Amino acid sequence: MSEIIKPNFNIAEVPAGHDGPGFFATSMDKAVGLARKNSIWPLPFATSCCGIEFMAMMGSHYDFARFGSERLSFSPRQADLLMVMGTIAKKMAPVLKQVYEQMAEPRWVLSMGACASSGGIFDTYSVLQGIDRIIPVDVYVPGCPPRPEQVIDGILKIQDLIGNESLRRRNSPEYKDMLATYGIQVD
Amino acid sequence: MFTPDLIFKVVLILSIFVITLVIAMYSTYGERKIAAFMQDRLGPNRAGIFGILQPLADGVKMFMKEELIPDISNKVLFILGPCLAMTTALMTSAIIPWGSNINIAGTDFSLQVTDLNIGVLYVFAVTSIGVYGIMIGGWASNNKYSLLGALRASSQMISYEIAMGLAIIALIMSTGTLSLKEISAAQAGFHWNIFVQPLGFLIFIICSFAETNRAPFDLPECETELVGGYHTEYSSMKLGFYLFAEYINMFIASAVISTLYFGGYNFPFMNSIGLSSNAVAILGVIFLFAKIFFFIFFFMWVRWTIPRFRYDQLMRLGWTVLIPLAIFNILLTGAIIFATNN
Amino acid sequence: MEDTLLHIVHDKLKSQFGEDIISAEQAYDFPVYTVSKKKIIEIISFLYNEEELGFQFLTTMCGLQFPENKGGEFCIMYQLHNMPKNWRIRLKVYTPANDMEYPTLTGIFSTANWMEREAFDFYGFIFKGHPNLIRILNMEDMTYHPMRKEYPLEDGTREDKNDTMFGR
Amino acid sequence: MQSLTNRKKVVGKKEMTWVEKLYLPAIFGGMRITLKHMFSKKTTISYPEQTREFSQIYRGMHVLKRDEKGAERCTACGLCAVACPAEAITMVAAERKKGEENLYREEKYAATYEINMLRCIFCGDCEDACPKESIFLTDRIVPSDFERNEFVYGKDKLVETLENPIDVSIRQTPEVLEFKKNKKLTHNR
Amino acid sequence: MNEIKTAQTAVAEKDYTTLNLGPTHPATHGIFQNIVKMDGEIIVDAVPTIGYIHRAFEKIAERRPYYQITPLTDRLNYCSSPINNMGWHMTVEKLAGIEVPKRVQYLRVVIMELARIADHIVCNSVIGVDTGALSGFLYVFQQREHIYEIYEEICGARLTTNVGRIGGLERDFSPKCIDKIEKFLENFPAVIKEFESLLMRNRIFMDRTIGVGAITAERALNYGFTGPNLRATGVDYDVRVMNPYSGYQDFDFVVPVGTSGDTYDRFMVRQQEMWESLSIIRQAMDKIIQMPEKVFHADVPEFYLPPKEEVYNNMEALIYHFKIVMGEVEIPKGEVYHSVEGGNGELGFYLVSDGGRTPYRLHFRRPCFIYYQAYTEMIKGAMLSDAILTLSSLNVIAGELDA
Amino acid sequence: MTQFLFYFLSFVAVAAGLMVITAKNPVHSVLYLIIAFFAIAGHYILLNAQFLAIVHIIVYAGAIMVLFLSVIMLLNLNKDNEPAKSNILKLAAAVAGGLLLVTFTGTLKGTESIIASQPFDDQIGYVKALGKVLFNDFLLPFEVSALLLLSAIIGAVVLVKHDLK
Repeated sequence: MSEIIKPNFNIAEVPAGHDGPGFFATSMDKAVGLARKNSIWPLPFATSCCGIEFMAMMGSHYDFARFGSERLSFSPRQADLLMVMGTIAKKMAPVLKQVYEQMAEPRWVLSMGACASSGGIFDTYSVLQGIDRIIPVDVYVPGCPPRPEQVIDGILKIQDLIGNESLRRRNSPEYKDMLATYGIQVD
Repeated sequence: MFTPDLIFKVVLILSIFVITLVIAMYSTYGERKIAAFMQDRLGPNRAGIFGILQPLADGVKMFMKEELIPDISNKVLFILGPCLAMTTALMTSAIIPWGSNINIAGTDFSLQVTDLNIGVLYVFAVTSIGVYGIMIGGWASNNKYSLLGALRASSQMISYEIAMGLAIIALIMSTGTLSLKEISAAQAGFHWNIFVQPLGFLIFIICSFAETNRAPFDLPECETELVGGYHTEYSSMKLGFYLFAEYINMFIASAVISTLYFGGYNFPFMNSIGLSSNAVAILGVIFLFAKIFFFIFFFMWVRWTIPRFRYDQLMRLGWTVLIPLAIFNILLTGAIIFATNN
Repeated sequence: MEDTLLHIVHDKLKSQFGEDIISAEQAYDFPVYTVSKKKIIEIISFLYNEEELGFQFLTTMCGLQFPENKGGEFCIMYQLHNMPKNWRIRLKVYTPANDMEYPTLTGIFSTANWMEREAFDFYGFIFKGHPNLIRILNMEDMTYHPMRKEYPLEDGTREDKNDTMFGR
Repeated sequence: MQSLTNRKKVVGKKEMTWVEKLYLPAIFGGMRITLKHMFSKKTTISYPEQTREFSQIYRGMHVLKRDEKGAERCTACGLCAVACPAEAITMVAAERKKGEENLYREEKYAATYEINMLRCIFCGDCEDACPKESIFLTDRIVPSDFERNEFVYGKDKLVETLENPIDVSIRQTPEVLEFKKNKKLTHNR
Repeated sequence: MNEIKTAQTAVAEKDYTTLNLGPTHPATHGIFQNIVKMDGEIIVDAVPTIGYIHRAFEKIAERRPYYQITPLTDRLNYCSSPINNMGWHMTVEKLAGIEVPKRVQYLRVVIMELARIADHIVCNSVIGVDTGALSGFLYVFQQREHIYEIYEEICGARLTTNVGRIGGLERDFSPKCIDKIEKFLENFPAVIKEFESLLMRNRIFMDRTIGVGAITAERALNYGFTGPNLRATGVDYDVRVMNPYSGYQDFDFVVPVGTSGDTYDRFMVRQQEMWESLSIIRQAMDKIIQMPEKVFHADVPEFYLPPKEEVYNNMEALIYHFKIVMGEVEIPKGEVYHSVEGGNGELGFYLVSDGGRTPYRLHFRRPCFIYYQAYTEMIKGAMLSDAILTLSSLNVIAGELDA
Repeated sequence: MTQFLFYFLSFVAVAAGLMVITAKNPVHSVLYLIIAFFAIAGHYILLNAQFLAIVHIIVYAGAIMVLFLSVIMLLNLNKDNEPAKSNILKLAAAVAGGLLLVTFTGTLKGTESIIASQPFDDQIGYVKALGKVLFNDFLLPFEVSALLLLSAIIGAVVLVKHDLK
């Protein structure tokens, strides 16, 4: 145990639940983290343009499979990473939240593109201004749509996050509090 | 009590078990790599060198994932489903002759866990109950997609079992035995059954695709229609069991195909190159595994090439094409046996 | 008598419906006819069935709003197409703000179904006889018709912009 | 329905020959193709290690240019903010004080200049709108990050550094480049 | 409620299974919901719900100057953004009476046809994926990457291109870009042939698609179908031929049509259209090469941004520049409708202008929105797998559906 | 060992059989029935009738019960929604069951002497022995039943073909 590893990224101004005991990894944690980060099964929540760019990312030129992530799991139970790609309208928001709630822990969320992250050019009555209003987001990828390179950058960031996460984090009160701020029930 | 025979059997069972699991594990890796290569991609290459640790990563991840059992589902059956799938997948390996006898310190040991005099039927029985894992799991999930997957699985398996059985009957007619050991031994050298039963082989391999739920017969779990099919609601290692069972099934099906039609552990000129019997046995094992790997590759190759059937087309293919063909094959075999015996 | 599409159709309509054809003009490459609301279905089915005209394809329809045009604040635009002759015309039907009822066109064109639902959703037009007149794009529980000019576009919850100096 | 054009050509032959009805020839044909690909050269570009060639006019992260003397070109006219369809640009203008001539080219400059990269859709309209050749998009990509506050890029991230100027000359149209070569040409006439 | 239902009553009432296809079902690529009532695997009824990515395009368009609507149109049918961009530019040009030189028209044709190929690639390969043949998808997607490379050389973006301006393009094709187009024209036929031989005459694929999701020409017209989906029913309606724009009348190409309007016909029509597009690009490139270089926009200083250097030095240019960017260009009053042949059919822009800074009303005729309502009718009586194939062969793009 | 197995299997078979009729959920009933079949297959193996055991599993557990299960699943009888039966129905069921019991006991009583008189042959369950008996002593019934099965298969094929327009 003992050995405490500081995450190698900037965790300034993180919301509650992103820090605390959750971010210190033991060597067991590291081994599991290593496994987890190399086997991210994404759930592509593709609503619009970014979904097409995601296809490009699955394509031969970028080959998402290199990260062990080509096995898309459309069932939220089996997915590790919720990739939200494209505009989330207010009509869609409850669905997205439900999908997130159905996912098994540990789960991560990547918000791809301007629309998902902030609403983008669609500052309109019908569009949710960023999915972080309803679910916690781990990594944002800017761009409209982002190039596959950017998405891969985002995935690498997610991998960093996963690799450094403690196994206890998901049970910690901080994490539960964080979910509670989004109104998500944890049992 | 601990006779050498018993010790050998235990060692054999354990090693078969381990080998089966390892092969199933690396089949997942192989599948992803082969798919990648067929699609001009690289495939997993980040976990370990060339991504060789990918299955381990997947396994550890799945073990550590949260178990979700839907509230309304039947818990016992929900857990029983994947267990059954896994058990039935592993059961067949008991009667496959992995090699000819091996001689250790003057005693002959058979590289087969048990030689049933009705081995072929045993294979058949195990496959026929293999569907319960899927059905129970799909039903217990209490999810409509799962249920549809389960229903598709059951009707598909039953339909194709008939054609498969009829194909085997023709094979049995020409070999004259139900024991896998004897069938293997009869194919010594290059007298493989494929040359005797080409049509039967074709039917059998098509049916094995259906029985293992592999493309183009992967209807019970086809992603674009049923999300995840029967395992939609499963997470964690229970899902792992299902996925694993599929690969074990594929491995066993390849082993059975190799044994029944491709000479099993026999290889050409095995008796004329003048090696010791132990060397031949070991070479035989290697050849058997080479054949098995080829068929696993073949399964994957087909999967990544052709589209899948529709439910009714699949049934139609089974009932109106394969079954009549299989019956015709029986008649043909019978006629040939009749003609050659006279 | 000129021989353009504008006149051919206008003459036919005028002889059939008289006063209900309020005006006709050429807007770029489209003849535009303003017609009265009470005869709109008859006019369109006449255009559909008449042998020479045969406007049997509804290209599109949409609602419009002209708050300054008193007595005709709202308008629906129908765009018809005669494919074999490649004739296209546009019909406009104005209505005052206190009377948003229109007869439905779904009896003639199946495609009008969703278009009318969209117009209902956006502007609040009521299509009498429509099989399923509910909101199509927006949420069911929305209380207003967002495309009307008086409602704002913005979500209103956006925090990351400062409009003071740009006049946006 | 009669033909609308004289260019009609019916495609989609649906009758199968008996060979096609056998399933197997097409399946083997397909398998031949996939096997061929198995041994062909892989097109994958392993991204973090290798980078795919970006077009030089790629619309990526913005840069605020300095002029030849190292002074910031931006004069905080606000045209880019107006032109931005996502309304992602915000700025605060300030008067240039004495002694700052080497810092800012014009009398007015942007005291703060912020682009919300999460809003930005990289359409390039700001680049088109800028009359001072100050803001340009570049072929660098905006990195992803964990927090949304990180994405409001201020002048610290946008203005090019003196040591490391960013070449954007290729982004301008041939017309501009031509114009720069020959000042006598006037626009379009 | 204590509902007791015996097996007999269940059968008598035809206890249908209700299945919720979407909004996150993998086959609904975009996002829309279908509540499907099924008898076994046969679909009895379906209730579509759309609007899950409604973004209020038409409302935004009333608040943005004309040139800022181009990025919006990108996001309509994002598989073929450039066609939308060009369609919008041509609409404004029609309203403002701008004549665009022939060379610009041809450059636009090249871009639009590339976009059409990209669009059809997505649709057809996704049909392949939905039938379970994944490899073909990856083969043709490699070529789509090359189309993206070409876009990138033209405008600097891959998917949402925002290419061109009102009055022309923002820059000429660079020599590198022309090289890439030539290379694409050279390589693409082999790949598409390979794709065809993977699927087109494969009996499994044919069985899956022939007779699936069929619609008659009459019903299709009544439902307002356009584009490949209408052509699959045998009606050769193509905006490029009927109302030529951007110099399409100068090109020689055929309009492929199907016979019965089923999935196989749609697949074949799209496949053939890719070949036609290739031939159009070839013809256009040949024409462009013979024309004087460096003409890439119309001579309209009041609409087309002046070069930067001039803005800095020339008062007149500066005024134009500010006017254009602020959106204060003089747009005539009036209403105009212009349509282009988009990836999925007639993409129309109905624009009402009151002479102001922004459009008074802009209505998009979105082909997907119009033909998707026929989906219910098309899948009734079909099986679940058919419904999914029909959906992918209709190529419903959520961005265009919900706008 | 054999005796212990016998009792164990018998217990399983009887218990599962009871569960079949007492389980509320039809799916559970079917699953218990499958367990009962397996127990009976175990008995066959104890009697050295491996062939019969396997065929029993293939036919009953592997095919018929799968069909049962899928039909029950398809009818969506998965809730505990078994309707309350009337008393007359229950009485009729009891009478029928009792009659069946009487018939069975009667049959068993008659066969007792036959089983005892035959010497036990450990090859009796083997395929070869079975084949010899079938093809020598019971050739005609065997062929007739084979013909029946064949016609059933052909009938099934024809039924499927019927869908093809």
